[in-house]
Order: sequence, then C-alpha cells, then structure tokens
Amino acid sequence: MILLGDLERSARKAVQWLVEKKPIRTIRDWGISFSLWPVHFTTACCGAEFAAASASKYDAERFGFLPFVAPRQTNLMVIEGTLTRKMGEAAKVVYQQMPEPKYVIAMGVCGLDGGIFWNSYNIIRPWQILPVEIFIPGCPPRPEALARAIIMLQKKIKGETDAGNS
Amino acid sequence: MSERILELYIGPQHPGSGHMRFHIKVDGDIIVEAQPNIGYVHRAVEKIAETKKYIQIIPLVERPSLADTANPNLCYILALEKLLGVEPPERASYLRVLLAEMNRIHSHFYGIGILGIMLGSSTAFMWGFADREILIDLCQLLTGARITYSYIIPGGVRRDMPKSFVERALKALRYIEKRLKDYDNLFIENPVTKARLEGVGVLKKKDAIRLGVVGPNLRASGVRYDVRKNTPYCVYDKLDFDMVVLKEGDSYARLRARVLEIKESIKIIRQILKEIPEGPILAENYYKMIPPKWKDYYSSTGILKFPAIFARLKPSPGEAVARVEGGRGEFFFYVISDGTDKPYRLRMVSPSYRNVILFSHLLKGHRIADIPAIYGSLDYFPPGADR
Amino acid sequence: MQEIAERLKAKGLKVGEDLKIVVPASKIKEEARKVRDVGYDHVKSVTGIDYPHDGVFKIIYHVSSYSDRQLSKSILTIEVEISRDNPQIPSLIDIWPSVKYLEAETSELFGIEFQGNSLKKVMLPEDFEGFPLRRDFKIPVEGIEK
Amino acid sequence: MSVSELIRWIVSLLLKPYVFAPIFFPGIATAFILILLLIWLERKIAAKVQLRYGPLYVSKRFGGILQLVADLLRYLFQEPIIPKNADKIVFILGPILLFGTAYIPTALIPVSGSFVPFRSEVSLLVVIALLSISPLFDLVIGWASNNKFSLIGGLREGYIIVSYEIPLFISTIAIAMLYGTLDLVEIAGQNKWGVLLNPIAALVFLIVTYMSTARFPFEIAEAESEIVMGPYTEYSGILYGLTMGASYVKMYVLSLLFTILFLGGWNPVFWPFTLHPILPGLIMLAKALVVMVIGIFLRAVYPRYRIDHALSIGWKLLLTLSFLAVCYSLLITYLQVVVWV
Repeated sequence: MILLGDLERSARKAVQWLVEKKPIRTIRDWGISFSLWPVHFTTACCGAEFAAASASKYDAERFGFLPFVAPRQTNLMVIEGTLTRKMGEAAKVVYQQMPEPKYVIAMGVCGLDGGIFWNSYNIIRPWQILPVEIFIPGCPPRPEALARAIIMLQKKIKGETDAGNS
Repeated sequence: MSERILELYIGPQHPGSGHMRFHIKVDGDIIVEAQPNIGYVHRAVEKIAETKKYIQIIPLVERPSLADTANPNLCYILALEKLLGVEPPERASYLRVLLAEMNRIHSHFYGIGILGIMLGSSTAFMWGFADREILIDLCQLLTGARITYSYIIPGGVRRDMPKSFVERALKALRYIEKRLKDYDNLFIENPVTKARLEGVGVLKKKDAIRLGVVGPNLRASGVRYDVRKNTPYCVYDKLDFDMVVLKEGDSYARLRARVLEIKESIKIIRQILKEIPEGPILAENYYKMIPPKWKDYYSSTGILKFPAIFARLKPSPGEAVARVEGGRGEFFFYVISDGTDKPYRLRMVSPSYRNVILFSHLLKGHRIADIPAIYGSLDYFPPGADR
Repeated sequence: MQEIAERLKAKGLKVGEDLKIVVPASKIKEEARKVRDVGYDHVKSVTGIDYPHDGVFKIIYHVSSYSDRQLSKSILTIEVEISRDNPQIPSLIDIWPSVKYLEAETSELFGIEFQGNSLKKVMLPEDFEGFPLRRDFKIPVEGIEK
Repeated sequence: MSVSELIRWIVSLLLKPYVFAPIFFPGIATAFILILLLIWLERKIAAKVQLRYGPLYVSKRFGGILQLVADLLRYLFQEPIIPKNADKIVFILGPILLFGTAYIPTALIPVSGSFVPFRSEVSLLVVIALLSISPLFDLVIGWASNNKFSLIGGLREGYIIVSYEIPLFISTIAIAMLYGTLDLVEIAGQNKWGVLLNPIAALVFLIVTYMSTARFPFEIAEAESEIVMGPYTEYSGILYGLTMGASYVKMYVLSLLFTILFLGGWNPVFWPFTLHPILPGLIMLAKALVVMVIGIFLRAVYPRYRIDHALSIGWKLLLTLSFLAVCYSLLITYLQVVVWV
C-alpha cells in the first residue's frame, strides 16, 4: 500500500483498510445492530402497531430499538404503512438527513404494493424512492412481526447471510 | 415589525405533530398565527370505495381510523342495512355494542398514551399502551383480530362470543379499574401535568358549537351531545350509562373526560355481559342461504361463514345516512347506491376531520411549548382526518 | 319527526317528509340563514355528487344541532344543484364556520368554486392536476373487470 | 536513565495526586465508566417503572449492561454530518469544549484528607466558578448549527442557566457559613451532616442539580416534543455522543459537590483511615451515586415543565428559598456565638 499523494486520500484509504479488517468490522456491526434507533416519522396508520411494538407488552427496546426524535442521531427508518406523494417527499428529505450507515424497513402490506389502497391516485410505493432492506407483510403487521423484522435486520447487519429464513 | 416574526415548520417528521405540518408564525415564544397543513395521509377512501363491492368496503372503511375501527365499521353497516332493509337479531346488536365499547376504551388509552409522550411523560405512554393491550386481547378473543376486526357484517356479526369470554372480560375490567387509580396518582394528578394542561387551549362552549367540534373535545366544553344518548342506535337505549360532560373546556378537562368515559364504557360492558340474550347472530333471511355444511360448522365453533349472496350484494337504489359515536367523536356516513353492486358515492366524515378546524382557533396566543399539549389533548388521528 | 317538520314549515321552509330541502343555487344563503335561525347550528358534512350524464353537480349539506335537544335527534338535508361546466356556489362560511374544511375538501376534489371560502388547498399535493372525485377521473379497477 | 528507572518515574508521576485525581479517580476515567452505567441504569429503571424489560439482548446474562457500549460504538462509526451553512469550526469545537469543560471542577474535589489534587483556601468558590463555564457552550452550539429549532433551544438554555446559577451560589454560601471555611478539604474533614445543619440549602442545591443538568421535570432545552432536540438537533455521530455525555458529567460533578457539602464527605470513616487515599473517595462516590440515581429516576415520574414554569421556579421559588437558607444559617451562627459559647 503506497502512501503517495496527499495526506487526505491516504488517510481515508488507511481508515478504509482498517475498518474492513475482521476484528473491527465485527465489533462495528455488533454495535450498530444492537443500537438501531428508528427516526420518529410515522407515515400512516401502521404507526399504531409500531407504537404498540415499542410499548410495554412487546417492548422492542430489548433489541436496543429506541424510537428517537431527530433524523441526525438515528440509523433506521421504518416506513409505517402507505406512502402518499406528499409524505414521500418528506420521507426522501428525512432519509437524506440521516447519517450514513442507515437502513429502511417497509412496514405493512402498503409498503409492498399499496395494500388495500393499491388503486388510489395519491399513493407511491416506498421501494420506488428509498432502498428498502426488509419488507413486513400484514395490514397492520402484528408487533411480533416488527420484532422479527428487527432481528432479521440485525442478522443482515452482522453479515449472517441467510437473513431470509431466520 | 415583520422581522420579529419567526416562521416555523413543525413538519411531518417533528415529534410534536403527527403526520401533518403546522405553519407557525412565532413572535418570541408566543404563537401569532398557526395554519395546519394536512393531507399527508390522504389515500382517497371515497374514490376507492366507488371501485369496490359493498362487502369489500368494510376493511377499507376501518383503515383510516385504525385506533378505533369498530365504530366506522358499525356506522357503515348501519347505513347499508337501511338500504338493504334488514334487521340484525338482538344478540348481534348486543355483540356490536360490546365490541364498540371495548374499542372505545383502548382507543382512549391510545389517546392518553399519545398525550403522555407529547408532554414528555414516557411512563404515561408506556402504561397507556400496556393497558390498551389488555383490551386488545379481549377483542382478539371475541373477533380473532388485534385491531382491524371487520367483525360487523350486514345483518349481524361474524362470530359468536366464546364460552371463556365473560369471566376473562370481568377479570380484565377489574384490573383496568385498579390501573386507573395508578394513572390518577402518577399522570393525571401530577403537578407538572396540571401545570402544563390547566388553562391551556380553552375551548368555550359557544365556540365548540360554532366550529362543529365532535367527541370528548365537545363534551369537555359543556355541550350535552353524545350520539349514543341523543339518537340511540343498536341497543344503547336499553343500557343505562351517563354522558360525561365537563365545563372548563381546557386540555385538562379533555383528558379527564376521556378517563371518565373509560369508566362509563366499563359500566356498559358489564351490563352487556349480564343482559346479552341467547339467539342467532345473523339475520334470518341471510342465515337460510348458508350451505348446511357451514351451518353445523357454525353451531360447533360459533364462527360464521359468509353466505354466497354477499359477493353480489345489490341494495335497492337510494341513499342512507348513519352516525355513530366513535372514540374520538361522531362518525358520519352517507351511502348512495344506484342498484349496481358498487356504491355510486360513499361519503365518510371522520371525527378527526371535524376537529382540524380547532388547531388554528386554539393555538393562537399560546407558547411553542403548548403545541404538543393542545395537539395531544385533542386526540387527533391524522390518517382518520385525511382519509 | 313530525313536530320538527312543523317547526320548519312555520319558518317558511318547504320541507319534504324526510327533512329534505331542495334549494336553487342562488337562494342558498337566505335558506341557510333561515335554517340556522330555527336552531341548526353546525354542518355535519358537505357532499358533492357528480352526475355526468345530466351535466350537473349536486351539493348536499347535512345540518344538525348541538344546542337544541329536540333538533339534535334529526339531520336536515339541504340539496343544491349547480351546472357542471362552471361550478360556482356562494360559500356558507359566514353562516356556519364549521363548514370551512368540509367545503375546502369538496372544492379541491371536485373543482367546485365556493366563493368566500379562502381555504383552497387541503388534501392533495400542490402539483396535482385534475379533480379526482369526478366520475371521468379514472383509477385502475380490479383486474378482470377492466 | 535506564528503562526501569524511566518506568518507575512514570509510575510515580501517575500516582501523584495532581495527576491521578483528575485523570483516574474522580476525574475522566471514573466519570466515563459512570456515564455508561448511569444511562443504562436510567433506561432500566424507567423500563421497570413502565412494566417492561429495557435493553436486554445486548448481553443477556448481565441484563443488557453493554447496551451503552453498543450505542457508543454506533456513534463512533456514524458519519458526523456538518451542515453546509453551519459555522464549521465552532460547530465541531462546541461539543468537545462542552464535554471537556464539564470535567474541570473535579480538579479541586478532594478524595481524602491528604490526597487532593489542588488545595486552596477558597476551593469551594473556585469549583462553583468552574461549574458555570460549560453551560455557555450550549449557547454556542445552539447558535453554530444555524437551525431554527437549535436557535430556540440555545436561547432557552440561556434563560435556564441564568435562572439556576444565582440560587446555586447563594445556597453554597449559606452552607459554607455554617462550616466556617471555604476549603473543601476542611469541609469534608469536619464530618458534619450538612443536610441536618441547613436543610433549606440542601433542598435548593438538589433542585438546582436537577435543573442544571436538564433532568426530567426541567428537560426543556432539548424538549423533544417541542423543538426536536434543542441545541443538539444538527449533531450526529460522536459529536452528539459528547453532548449527551456532557450533562451526565455535570450531574456527576454536582452530586460529588453535594455529598461533600451536605452528606458529610467521607463521614463514617474515622481518623486512621482518612489518610488512605482511595477508601474515603469510594464512600463519597457511593453517596454521589445515590444522589444521581434519584436524579435519573425522575425521568420515569415527571412530564416536562414549560419554559416559563421552570423560570418562575428558578427566580421566585429557589431565589427566596436560598435567601431563607442564608438567614437560617445566620440565625444558627448567631445563636452559636452568643448563646452557647
């Protein structure tokens, strides 16, 4: 590894080499997977089940899943239910404000292909505007389904490949 | 003068406002002018309803007000039954009111939870949503679903009450009454909550009437109007419960009104569990059309399969109006049919849409810190408002 | 229902037996003022219905009362017909302020112009063209019934 | 200068009070570990009150104690976004200075009779003066991130700082009168329970510790439901981690001060042990931990005050109470001098 050129580029290359090495990467993935803070961005009626999932009975905080307030401090965005055009623009802006290692979960069957509102004139699909990692079926999905999605995302972050049939 | 005014967007992402945006003009800490910008969750239920058959509209109509689904379903079916000219049997009406009241309790717990987190008390949020789960388990035992029941069908209901339901329900209601005392000491009588809510967002009686407000927000300002009392539907005339009316009209009165309404609903459920008569749960002429195989399935498990006619249900041309007292206020349905199997026009006015007018009226003159207090106390559910 | 109908007839309103008043678009304001003086103090819903084949919009106001116990049991329907090509109707916002958001939604989704109601944009995104609730605004239907 | 001598010299240097105390015992190292423990404890206590588990699966056997380590790692590897139109240098330096200056007062807090980093006759006044440096950087942060909500948040922080610092000064003077000295080591050495001497000053000091570190009823500067995250809205990554840790460090310092002034320093330790450097300090730390646990328990109890309630408490209630405390201690000293002597 030739340390030529300006210090900035080589420093970035060094960091890249360092972080991609086995020990640091596993620690980083472990840290990120157990501290997934979803941004407070309720898009539609699945918000009721998202709140029930982080409330006392289903308590998603056991996985380190703490619904947080500002987009700057969070690394997960849960699209709860239908995404209308107006809300889609807001979702795009909030997604861009979030710092880099960020993930998106599309919750509810409206995130798959519009659900019961499939033929409405005011609906867009989340995967048209955001890179969605995990889709959760159900209208609204049960809180256990959201908990299972979090576990699947944690496995996916830690690199255990077959996140599909966990 | 104008540069003193700061223009703030409390947007769809802001924790102080649900799925909507407030355009706030602020002078220092005092709000000079507030304009809600809704429509972020407008999914055109009325336009979609014109492309769906009558029986397919039941789940569609429940989705906008997800925290309180039994009441819009009931309101739509009451309008539909006026068109079809069919009468549900006595036991089915009792089961409908039972589900509506259980749904009202856990919808009020949802409202208290949201008000709690808006004021900063995460315990009220967690307790609210924990006790809500108890009622949801009861509804799940009765209907099979967590919150989207689609339980009420033209002519009756889909399932009979299981045997173990009554004593489990009474046990749950005793637990909820004990829990309500904990709410009083921790959240409602809390000096900080009182400081944040008393005298904030006062809605005078004549303003409430003039602006056409609905639900606990209306009754907390002293207006004696509750659809269950003024025009009783189903079996509300046979049940004795009193209407919760308070005078102050501020956010604290709205919170207390919801808690008192929970106590009233518990009283209603106890009466229903005592007085519910035996008998069929689907109207006679529809029951005849169920094939015999499904009839003994019903007699063994109490679960009813739809008769085949529901797929091609064609009410006679005409129009029907129905109103029901939901958790957040009065649902209003206006169904116009032209004889085909799809409605010509379905008009659904949800309670939250009738409460939108309150924001620009109430927020003026308060501080920024009062926006979440007033927003939470109005128990405003944006998907229900934007439909 | 009968005595309510008598009370309305006493005030000079032509009421059908199912509490329905049909009013020409020009005289809507005076009729509304008379109805309000009877005791109907708020509007429950403003519904627009599109009849493309006979080229007409029907606007239906459902009105009821909070303060008067007897009137609160009834819902009065006021029906107005306006032509489809230039849908203009005076707004009732100064008579019933509760009609503000209901009229705004109907005007935005149907294209009906309520003169006097300043609120225009409520539901749809800014860049949305066309009036969705009209019958000629088509949306995809279930596959087989294309 | 052989290698072993060098090592021995470094070790002796490390053990010198003025190096060991600020870096290890009451200083950065313990405070850092204490922050991780405290935030985890806060989430667990709030969860217990709210009928749920709180962070668990991070390290199942220890009840999720590693949750804060995971959060810290996430902050480390998160991209620190610096907004384009924010004032870059001030934006980055703000949280670093906020976190850094919150530690300075520990330089004067004694660990035991003999083991004190810097000793001076007026060490109490110096500590109080140093305490008021770090809140200023909240204003700086609020101004630098060029965002309406952080502007309002910074302004609110400014209001609250002014409203709680005057009662803080007056109540410390009130209790210092009863001890008769301004030197923390002597105060701690007198082994008198300050709470019993002047309970009003103790109450004022306690409320001010919860007010200055935005504990729950007074969590107004970064009130989520009103102005997103207050001054810290624009911060992400480790910069936000620093700001979040700063308020816990300030609470740690204030509760150490509270134990020295009101809970009698290393009270139950009698003469021969006070010379041992660490033992009295541990007892003091335990008492400070109790004060902190009460502080973090309030999150599960109270909603949030409005800004004008907090200010009225600060100016009306606390100010009069602190004047009352001064008169009360004057009365006691007068009685002591005239009646009992």
